[in-house]
Amino acid sequence: MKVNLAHGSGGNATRELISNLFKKYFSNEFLDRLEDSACLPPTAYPLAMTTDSYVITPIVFPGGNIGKLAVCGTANDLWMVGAEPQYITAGFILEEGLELEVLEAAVKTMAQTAKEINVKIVTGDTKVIEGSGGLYINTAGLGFIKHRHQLGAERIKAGDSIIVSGTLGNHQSCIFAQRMKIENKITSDCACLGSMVEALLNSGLGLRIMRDITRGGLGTVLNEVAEAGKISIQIEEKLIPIDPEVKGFCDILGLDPIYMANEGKFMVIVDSRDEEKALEILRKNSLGKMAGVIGKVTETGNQLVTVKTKLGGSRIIDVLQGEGLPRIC
Amino acid sequence: MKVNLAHGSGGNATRELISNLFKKYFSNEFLDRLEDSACLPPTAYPLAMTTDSYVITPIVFPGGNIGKLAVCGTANDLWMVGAEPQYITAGFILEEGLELEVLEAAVKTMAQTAKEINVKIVTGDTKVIEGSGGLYINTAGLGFIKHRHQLGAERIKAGDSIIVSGTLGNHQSCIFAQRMKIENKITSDCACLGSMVEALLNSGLGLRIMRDITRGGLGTVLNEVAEAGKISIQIEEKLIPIDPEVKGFCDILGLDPIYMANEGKFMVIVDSRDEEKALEILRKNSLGKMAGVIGKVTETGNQLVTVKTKLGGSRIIDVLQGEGLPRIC
Amino acid sequence: MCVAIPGKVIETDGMTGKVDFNGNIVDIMLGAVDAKEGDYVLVHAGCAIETVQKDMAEEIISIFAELESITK
Amino acid sequence: MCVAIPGKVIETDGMTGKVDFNGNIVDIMLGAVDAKEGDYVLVHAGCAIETVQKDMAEEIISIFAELESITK
Amino acid sequence: MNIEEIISELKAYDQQVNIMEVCGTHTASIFRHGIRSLISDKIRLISGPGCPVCITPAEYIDRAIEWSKKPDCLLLTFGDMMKVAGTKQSLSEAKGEGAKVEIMYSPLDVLKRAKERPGMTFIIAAVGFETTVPSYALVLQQIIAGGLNNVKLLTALRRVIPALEFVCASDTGINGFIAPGHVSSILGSKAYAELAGNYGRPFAVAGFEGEYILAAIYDLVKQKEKNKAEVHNLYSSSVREEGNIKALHLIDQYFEQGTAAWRGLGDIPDSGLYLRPEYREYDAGSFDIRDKQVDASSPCRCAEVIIGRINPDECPLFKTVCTPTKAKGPCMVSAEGSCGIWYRFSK
Amino acid sequence: MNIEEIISELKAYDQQVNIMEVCGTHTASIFRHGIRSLISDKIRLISGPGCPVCITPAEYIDRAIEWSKKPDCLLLTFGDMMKVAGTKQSLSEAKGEGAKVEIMYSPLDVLKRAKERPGMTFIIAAVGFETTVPSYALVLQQIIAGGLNNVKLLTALRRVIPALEFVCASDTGINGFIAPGHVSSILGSKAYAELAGNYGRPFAVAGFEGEYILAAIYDLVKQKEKNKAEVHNLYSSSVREEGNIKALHLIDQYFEQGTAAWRGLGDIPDSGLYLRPEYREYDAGSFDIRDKQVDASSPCRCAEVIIGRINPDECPLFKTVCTPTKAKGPCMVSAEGSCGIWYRFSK
Ligand code: SF4
Ligand code: SF4
Ligand SMILES: [Mg+2]
Ligand SMILES: [Mg+2]
Ligand SMILES: [Mg+2]
Ligand SMILES: [Mg+2]
Ligand SMILES: [Mg+2]
Ligand SMILES: [Mg+2]
Ligand SMILES: [Mg+2]
Ligand SMILES: [Mg+2]
Ligand SMILES: [Mg+2]
Ligand SMILES: [Mg+2]
Repeated sequence: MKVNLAHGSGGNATRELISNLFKKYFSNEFLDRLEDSACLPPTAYPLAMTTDSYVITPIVFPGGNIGKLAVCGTANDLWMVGAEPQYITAGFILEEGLELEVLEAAVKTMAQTAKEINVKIVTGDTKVIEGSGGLYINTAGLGFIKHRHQLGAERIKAGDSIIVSGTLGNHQSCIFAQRMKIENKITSDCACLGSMVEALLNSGLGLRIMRDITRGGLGTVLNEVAEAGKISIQIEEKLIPIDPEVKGFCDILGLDPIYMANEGKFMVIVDSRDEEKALEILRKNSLGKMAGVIGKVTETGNQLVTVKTKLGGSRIIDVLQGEGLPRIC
Repeated sequence: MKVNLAHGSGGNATRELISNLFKKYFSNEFLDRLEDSACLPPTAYPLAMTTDSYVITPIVFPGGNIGKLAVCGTANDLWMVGAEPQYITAGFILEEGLELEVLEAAVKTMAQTAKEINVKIVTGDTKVIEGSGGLYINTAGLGFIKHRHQLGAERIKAGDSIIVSGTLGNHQSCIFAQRMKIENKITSDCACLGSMVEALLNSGLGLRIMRDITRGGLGTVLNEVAEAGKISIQIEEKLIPIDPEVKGFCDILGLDPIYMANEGKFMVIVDSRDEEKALEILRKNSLGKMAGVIGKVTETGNQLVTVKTKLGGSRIIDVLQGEGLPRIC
Repeated sequence: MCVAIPGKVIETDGMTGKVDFNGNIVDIMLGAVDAKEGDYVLVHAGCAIETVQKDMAEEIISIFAELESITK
Repeated sequence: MCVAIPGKVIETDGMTGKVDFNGNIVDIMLGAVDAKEGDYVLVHAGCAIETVQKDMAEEIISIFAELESITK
Repeated sequence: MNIEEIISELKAYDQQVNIMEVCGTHTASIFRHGIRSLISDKIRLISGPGCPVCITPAEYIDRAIEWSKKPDCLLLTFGDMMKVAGTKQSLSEAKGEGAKVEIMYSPLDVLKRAKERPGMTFIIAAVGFETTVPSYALVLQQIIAGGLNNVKLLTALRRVIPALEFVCASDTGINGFIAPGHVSSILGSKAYAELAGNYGRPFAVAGFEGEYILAAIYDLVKQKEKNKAEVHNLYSSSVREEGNIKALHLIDQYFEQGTAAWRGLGDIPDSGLYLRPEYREYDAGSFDIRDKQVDASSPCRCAEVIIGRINPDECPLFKTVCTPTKAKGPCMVSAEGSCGIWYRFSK
Repeated sequence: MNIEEIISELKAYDQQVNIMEVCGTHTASIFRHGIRSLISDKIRLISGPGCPVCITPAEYIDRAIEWSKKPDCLLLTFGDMMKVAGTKQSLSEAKGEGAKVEIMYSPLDVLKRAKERPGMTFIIAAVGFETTVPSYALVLQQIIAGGLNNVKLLTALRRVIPALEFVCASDTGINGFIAPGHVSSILGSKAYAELAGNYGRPFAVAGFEGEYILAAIYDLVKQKEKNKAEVHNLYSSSVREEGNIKALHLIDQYFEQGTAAWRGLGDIPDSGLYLRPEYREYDAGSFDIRDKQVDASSPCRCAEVIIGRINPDECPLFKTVCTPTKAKGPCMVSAEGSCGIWYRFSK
């Protein structure tokens, strides 16, 4: 069966969708009341709030689907500020013609992923628009900040080490390959980063700042961090972890892994004295096997990100310009 | 200038959009940090969380625009459970080709509306999809529940009075008229309901439950309330407030005001002994001038909503079936 | 579904025109009726199908008055 | 932008075929080269434009070795 | 008499009477005003073949879909048709696959668009009874006047009288008819005289307000009591005895009668209106559309609903598997269809 | 010698040398590998007319847009062309208004689609240098073999040698050329011999890895020192002296030379490749496209950038008002354009 405008009417069809799908999979004591808002117990912790919309094509891809992204992505943003994700809201925008099975698969994955990380989806909304079977999901997340004191751009010092948690470019390569029908075995790295992050936060190491490396890629994130911390950064090209297959994919399309999107990678700046311990913690985790130090905070004030190339040259890395889309000719 | 895919890349164009538009209008101490999540202070109150996506066409309409809706709608859902709206997240999905001026107007209105109700937009996200200039906004809201003890479906008793805060059908009539190019002077009722709701909550009256009457209309809301409270309801057709122009519009298209969407109306069930006082409070407010009692809770258990027609007949009101779209032939 | 209420012709060139239903003004084909400005018309699918001869509220009252005699 | 790395022909019917770039397999027009399975080709805009005669890494080493003599 | 007296008399009525309201808008009005709750259970109100969508054969939908999938063709339809099943799919499903289908609010919409896009062929899905036919005639007049050669009509236009005759001949126990309001504006109250005489059934022409319907029921009950079979026009504000001559002339100018298929009922002679030979170039292939059942094994009882043999709630699928969101038959799909109206207004 | 020795010699180099890299991929590689940081400031690397998008006249874009707006026509283009300004708008802007423009990844894409949609005419925006021309030749071959009559090529195909001759003749002080890698695979290293001789400029053919570029720079610096003007092929793995005979034959089979307009430069004789008369039915009107300036008052200095008279950062608009997201000239739009590359890789 396919989605039609009635599913977004607010009436019977919407209610059926809610009870047969959303309530069925997301069910919890807060959501099940189906009130205008979810009513949640008080907490003593400071709060973290974030939102992201997920508009990925294809909806299902090797390594995940839009539903997994929608939970991991928002949870990751909470973890990055030292918060523990608690509650998620889910706003679905469905294009007419969407197969209900596709929606159900996404919803099911959202529920599973949320369960794995102990997060509750407490309220939602569904709208239907004209179109041709697309699916867009917005999630907003609420987290309790348990570790905020450890993190902040102002804590970064010259000499600190820049660590990435794994290989770069897998997600975007996977998605582009799907769209362009290039055969390969690259899977998206889409994952929840909580176990790695919490291990770091609980380690007592000298952490400075964390950022998940999503749209805009490492280059953009490093520039944002340089700006926020008023520091400069130098990384080394040969230290950037990248799968050979991803490298090959980038070569075909002229893409630069430094600007490619990931969905299960983050960078963390640590006191250089703690870099080995931090790496050890990350590599103990199955998601962090390829974690590595890629560079250093070089100085404060200048806000420049540079990379030492394999030939020993140096170039400046700015934020991503344009679309980050492949061109072939 | 028009939106293009680069605006959603996460790179430079996205950052420009954030600083020239979102940060410019929404600026506050939480948003301005532009971290993965907004970090917010702790509170002792229980929390309320809600989300809605706004996909309205046309984006600008008499009485408001999508930005006003996106703030009012989400704030209203918080007020309905007795919460005071505090923070809002904003997820923008832009279709390629959208005029940046249109986006800016919506963002400006969001900022103004949020300011009027003392809410902060603390974090956001922007995605760009292929399309033809559409704009979709998701907002999620966080509120502090200060009056929860007064509200709950389980508090409803036979004999309680059903009140609506004003005329029905104005929003949907306005929107349909715009789409179908029917000339009239109907404006959307799009509004934040906080002042009326807070006056009621602070009045000490015997309140039972509140619901904003949006998609699905009064018929759907009453059925939901009947279900949640395990009660029956009888309303009187001639008591339902409706503007003559809206009535005329419904007659043209064969629409039933009972199922039409509003964006600034709510229904509240009160102890019948307090109905006059409740009406007085509502009518004192410029948004509540046309508030009226439309019926009663008749019995518990049956969960049936009936309306006494103008001729004295009786019919059952179910939730909205189908799309609520006009047909002409 | 037919539009149960008649609309008032506020502008016409004989073939098309604007018809007002309680303040809602719609472009209507008028070629199937002889209606001038100020006339009331029944409208169906964007087309006026008949001019209304007298007020419906009055008509209802008079039908009730006559029913006894009609059905005798 | 040209694809800087050569790909290996893993399937061909003379006109088109599949070319493998480090595990990424792409449909490529092969009509402008004489390439058989196992050959390496340079690809541009979906078309193989030349067969690669020898390993580029080796070539780079040999260029450096020869540079003194070439530029003499 | 006044309305209270009529209601109290109808409420207390103790004879069995079966009254058919022919028009979907009457059916909706009966529910909306709670008319059944105001009258005796002995007076049974039965919904007739008054929904143009419900009686349109599946093959018509197929042909409309064919057009909508052709390059540079766009099909314009009233909203109700979108979800009605053809033999393979509905227009809505076809649209989901990329077919070019748009909802029109008035056939007039097409004129401006056709002028703006001369490379696109616009097909109007022209369904309806005599009430709607003048619209199409006027649009055609303007198409011809404007020299537009990129608009065509795919017609499934039906005449009410032959359908009523079919119902009368089927002898489903109807004692009287509430004649359709707006169809009567076009045809005139005289149109029912022959049927009334031939089959001995009274007709009352009524408007759409609840008061009209109560008056019509009262009239028909009384006529039955007195063994009368007259046509009473209770809606003379809008219905003349001779009908709307100008509109009838328009219809006659562009359309001619012919055999037509009614979904579930099969062919009824003279029940269709087709473009006259001199306007055939504007026809999109409307002539040979017959009624093959969508799914012969389907237990949908639409045909019996349409002729009033059963009420929708007597169909075993009603409300169980057949609902407006998952309709099994066209009567459930259309906002004017009996099953859909019964569903929405009852619980 | 090894790479360290070359780098240290180039770093210490104290003579002024101007080297032009002709190919956009070389330009990008120079930035990506930080080559400038490895060599002396005296060695100036100048980007040549190596971006097929940058040199395509605005009128070509206009014609492409025209096609994309015709009913039942769809324009296929490489992504870079989308944002380049025509005289009135870009393809991207036209698409925003409903024009049918799609990005292709390979010209091969068109074949399957054209078969599936015989009612749609597919226009391939065929731009490129000799490297890309064999693709179009092969596609055309298959179009003809498959009997497809709904695909056409709108060509803006250019030959590199006449452009290099234009640069040499303009005497912009270039001391040597890094010859384009893949163009050389097609043309063969011999193609530069005449230019080298006539203008006394050395050429080094190089691959795209940083090492090749360093080797080429070293080669050219040394040739200049020794007053040589030879063609050295440092990329013999992929470039034969005689080029790719099969590809050259393919080009020759379907295309012939003719005068062509280069954006900002005007007409250059023999610099274009056009479909031969026997294949004209597949041409979408590529012959009379001239170069009228988009906006004569624009201070965009693309033309000077393209022939290497100035580096992008010498244009007063560079980075101030001209950025990749708000490009003033085509060199900033294309991922291969000098200005765009300079912008992305410098801060
Ligand atoms: S309820 Fe459904 S299946 Fe039964 S007659 Fe009505 S439309 Fe047909
Ligand atoms: S910077 Fe912009 S305006 Fe200047 S030459 Fe380059 S493209 Fe033209
Ligand atoms: Mg609500
Ligand atoms: Mg976020
Ligand atoms: Mg995120
Ligand atoms: Mg909602
Ligand atoms: Mg879409
Ligand atoms: Mg993030
Ligand atoms: Mg909500
Ligand atoms: Mg809401
Ligand atoms: Mg985001
Ligand atoms: Mg859209």
